[in-house]
Amino acid sequence: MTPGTETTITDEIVQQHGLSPDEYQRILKVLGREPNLVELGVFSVMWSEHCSYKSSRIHLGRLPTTGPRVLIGPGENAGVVDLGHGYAACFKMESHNHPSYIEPYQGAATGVGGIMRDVFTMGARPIALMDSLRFGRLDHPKTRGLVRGIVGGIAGYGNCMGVPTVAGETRFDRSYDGNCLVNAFCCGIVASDRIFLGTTGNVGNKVFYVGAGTGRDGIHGATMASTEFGEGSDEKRPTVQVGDPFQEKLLLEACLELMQGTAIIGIQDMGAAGLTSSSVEMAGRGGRGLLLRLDQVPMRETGMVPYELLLSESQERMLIVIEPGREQEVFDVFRKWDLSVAEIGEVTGDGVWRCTWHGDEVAAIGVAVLTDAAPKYDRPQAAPAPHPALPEIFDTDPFARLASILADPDISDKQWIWRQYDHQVGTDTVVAPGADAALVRIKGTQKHLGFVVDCNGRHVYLDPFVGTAGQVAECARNLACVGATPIGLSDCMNFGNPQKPEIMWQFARSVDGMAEACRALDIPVISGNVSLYNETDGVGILPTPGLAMVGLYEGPTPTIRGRFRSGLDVILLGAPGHGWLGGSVYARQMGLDRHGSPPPVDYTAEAALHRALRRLVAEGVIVTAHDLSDGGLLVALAECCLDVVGGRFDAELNAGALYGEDHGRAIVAFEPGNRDRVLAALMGVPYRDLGATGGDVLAVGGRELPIAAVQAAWGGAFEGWLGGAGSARA
Amino acid sequence: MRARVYVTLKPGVHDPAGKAVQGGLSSMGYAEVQGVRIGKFFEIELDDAALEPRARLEEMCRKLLANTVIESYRVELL
Amino acid sequence: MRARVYVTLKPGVHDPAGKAVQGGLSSMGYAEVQGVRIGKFFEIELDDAALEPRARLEEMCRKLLANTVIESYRVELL
Amino acid sequence: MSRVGVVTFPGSNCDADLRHAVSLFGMTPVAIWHKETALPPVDAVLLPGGFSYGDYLRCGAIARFSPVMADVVRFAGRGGPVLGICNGFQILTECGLLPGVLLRNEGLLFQCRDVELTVGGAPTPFTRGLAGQTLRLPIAHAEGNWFADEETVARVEGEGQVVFRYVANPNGALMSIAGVSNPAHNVVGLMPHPERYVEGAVGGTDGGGVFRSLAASIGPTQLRAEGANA
Ligand SMILES: Nc1ncnc2c1ncn2[C@@H]1O[C@H](COP(=O)(O)OP(=O)(O)O)[C@@H](O)[C@H]1O
Ligand SMILES: [Mg+2]
Repeated sequence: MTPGTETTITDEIVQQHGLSPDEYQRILKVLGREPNLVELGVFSVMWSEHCSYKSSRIHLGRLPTTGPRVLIGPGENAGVVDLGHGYAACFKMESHNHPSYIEPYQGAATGVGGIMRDVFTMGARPIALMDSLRFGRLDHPKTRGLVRGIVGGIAGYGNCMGVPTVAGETRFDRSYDGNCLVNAFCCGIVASDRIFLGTTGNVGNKVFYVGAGTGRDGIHGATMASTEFGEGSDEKRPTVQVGDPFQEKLLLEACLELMQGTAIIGIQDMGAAGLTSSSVEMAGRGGRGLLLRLDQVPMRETGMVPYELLLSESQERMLIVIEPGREQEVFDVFRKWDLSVAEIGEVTGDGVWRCTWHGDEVAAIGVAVLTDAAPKYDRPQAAPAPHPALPEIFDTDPFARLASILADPDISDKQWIWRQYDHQVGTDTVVAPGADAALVRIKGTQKHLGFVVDCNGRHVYLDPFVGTAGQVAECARNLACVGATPIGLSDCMNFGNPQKPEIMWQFARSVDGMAEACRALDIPVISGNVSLYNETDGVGILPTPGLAMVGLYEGPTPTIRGRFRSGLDVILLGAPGHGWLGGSVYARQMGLDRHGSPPPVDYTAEAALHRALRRLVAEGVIVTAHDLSDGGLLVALAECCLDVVGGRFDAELNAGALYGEDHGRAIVAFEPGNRDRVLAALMGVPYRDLGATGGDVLAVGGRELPIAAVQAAWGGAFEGWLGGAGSARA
Repeated sequence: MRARVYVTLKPGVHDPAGKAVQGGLSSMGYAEVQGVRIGKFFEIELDDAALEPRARLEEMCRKLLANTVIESYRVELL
Repeated sequence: MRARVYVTLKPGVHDPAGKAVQGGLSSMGYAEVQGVRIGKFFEIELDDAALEPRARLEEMCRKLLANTVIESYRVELL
Repeated sequence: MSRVGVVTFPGSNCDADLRHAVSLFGMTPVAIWHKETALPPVDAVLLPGGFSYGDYLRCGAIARFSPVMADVVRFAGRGGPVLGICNGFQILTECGLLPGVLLRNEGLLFQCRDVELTVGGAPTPFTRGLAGQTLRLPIAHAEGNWFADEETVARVEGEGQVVFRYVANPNGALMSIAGVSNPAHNVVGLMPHPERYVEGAVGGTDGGGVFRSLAASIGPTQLRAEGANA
């Protein structure tokens, strides 16, 4: 008897697969019969939130996804944007939140591995990684271990792959105490006429399995990511996958080598829901059926059964479709790299996804039944009760708070993290971590790509529409500070339980805010990912739409930096601002971070500022550029000084002027002799003289702090908190 | 007093290092090697007056020495 | 046939990881821990027909499993 | 033009960077796959950084048995210049061409950052004209903590085999040793990455001296400008 085909499906089994009774009825209807256990498992992963986007799909359609540069938008493994001269950038961001909470090192590592596969599947060689991390309060007992494990896992995987991690962000909030976020981004470079897709081509084409063997890892991983955490989630622990970056490095090189030739018709990585979702997706895109002989799948363990083979999330595997007659090329390349390779099936014409086990059929489901017939929900939305207004803050000496704001976990130095990441391998990192955005050159061209990832969950919580729009503006501003023009965005929508109308409202409003800002600033959304159910025991996270933006700079490598040096004039670009404190770091330090509303965005002013910044960088007339965001003007000035050099600056000594987080502003510094050229490049953008650099104190409005104290507050906080012995676990 | 704590990957958990060593050995000509799994052990020097050493060591394993999500442990008092 | 190979750092060789574990344990309140050294072990599955398994395993240790500059090894046939 | 072999092991990831640096200094890089049983005609052999075989057992331990290594050892024995960087250094210690071993960093963490190094006086093909200089180069490793028994340390110091020494020790290495040579000085290994700092637009130019020295050691070359954007 073939395992998995004889079990009677009970209500309990349906429930264990995370399917609602309604969804099971839908299965009965579209299938026209009862599924066997193998098929039920297949439905459970294909119809999970993670694979089907059943709660989010109707909203994502509102995002602008096209543009003159967009070669491939959402729907493939990653989006692709044209860079000109035959080059294209392929990128995507993805979440690995739940696995990282359960096993921080491996969860984060396999998240990085997964996103890199999405990129090299398309034929692109990965050139840059970013990570966006969210943790709970510093004094929460789990936080330190999560930080160490997750950072270690990202480092362990990315470093071994030889792909530099060039930027990232890390923030802390009590809402992440029981649900950390790990979002990983990867960008690769591909020849614009050599992009590979996950498709099947003609009937009779051969399906190959390449990479690592299949074990029992992560079975039910895809369903796990779609279920709220709570009591009893520990029992799901054995589903953890262990990453093997060494295998993935071999897989990367072998795939790119095979892609030099013409054997490949389609290629698809096995990510969440492994063999099942990769093969179904390929068949779906190709409009074909597929036959898989499961007994031919390379296995790492003995006694594996079809159900396990189909649902395993073993890492570092790919499916490749080739034309008959090209088999030897595939065998040659993968054997050269000591990887498993097996022919496991073929493309069929009947539109059915079929699996056999030693000749017996164990599953046969119409491809469209698994993809198009998946449920789509327009879940009810409801605006939450309005947030309390931000009370007037009476602070007699706001300047005195500078040190504690610099030591705020969201502001303070994160070198402890990014020093663990090889951010230079590839020898193209022009602007390394620690700046507004990273800048990576493409050898042999004048092209450079800017990378930034950002999200201010406090702003989004207070107003998901305005807060998300503001993040789009901030990302573009960060890119402008290194001279780059935005060419595309990948988003990672981390939200709570979509079955709660307030959460669904947050999600929909956030999508609309992103859409409006992207249209206004002309930035297409080319890929992304949705992670829902980020809550523990009913408490949701701050809505966290992580945004990863890529920009292009063409020209000689710029020398722009984020730090001052001595003898420069400093001006503030943009409108002076209203001293907007809603959602600010300052308000949080006052215990008022869930009060008021986030700063509004003026797209016209924002776009003009970005144009001016880009021109200043390209003309090489400024030394330093840094945008104003978290912590406002005073924090931006302090960050430019750190332990390098001080300066004397004008500003009113009130909280709004010092710490307000209004958008649309940046500081730039230049040699006094370049003033005329700087002002000419502003093209009408308002500016105000702030002062000049020099000396060893940061003096503002008559108050001052030694730059050694600035450095100590900013530089010591994070590492000090992490202090003590390194992790015993590697 | 001395103790030894052995930490092993749970059965079924992927062991990339073990696989790499196995591959290395077989390419060096050790065809008889059919599988390698790698574990670690801790040699722990304890205060002679330590109370309930086994229970304490098992606690250390759960809290620090082993990652019980993917590893199991065994305590041996010498 | 199965074998186990234990590889330990020679006395006098620095063990930063062992020291870190010791520090971690003591900061967690395990004051009775006076020293920790970390070793590794290999569980090796051998062909039942393997000839002279002990001699072959010792050779594998010298060549690959241990770096005899800093490590010593012990072979156990099960 | 001089031909410089760069070996690619499974898991090497600085091999392309190294070939790029070699070509910037007017030499011809020759990619060598680790399964080759004989070296092609080359004037020098470079072993790149990375994670050969995942660095799973000990860094470099498995790579040392790659088929090509036997010929690398013969090449070194004939006096051919051999340089191992980072993982390449670890491979050279594992196969016994260089003294010592590289243990886990004292702080246990992978570290990617700049360090300052002083260059020793030994006449190696990679440090001609550099003796006594201080270089700023990046490190990127978790296992760069050089260690050897007392006798070996004394010999290495006594014979002038210390080629690079950290100004401030980043990883716990004995005697702050960052790089050593064999007694004949034709084989050198170091943890920092000179190939990463050969262009002014990307990090710095202090690594250029190593390649310029190699170029001068192995034959006449036409140096291409450094510091320019490729
Ligand atoms: N928030 C989003 N915005 C835009 N596109 C999205 C978003 N979420 C998912 N997508 C797109 O939907 C497709 C499926 O995403 P995902 O399931 O994460 O891919 P994969 O199965 O390769 O991991 C991808 O093409 C992705 O780019
Ligand atoms: Mg994919």
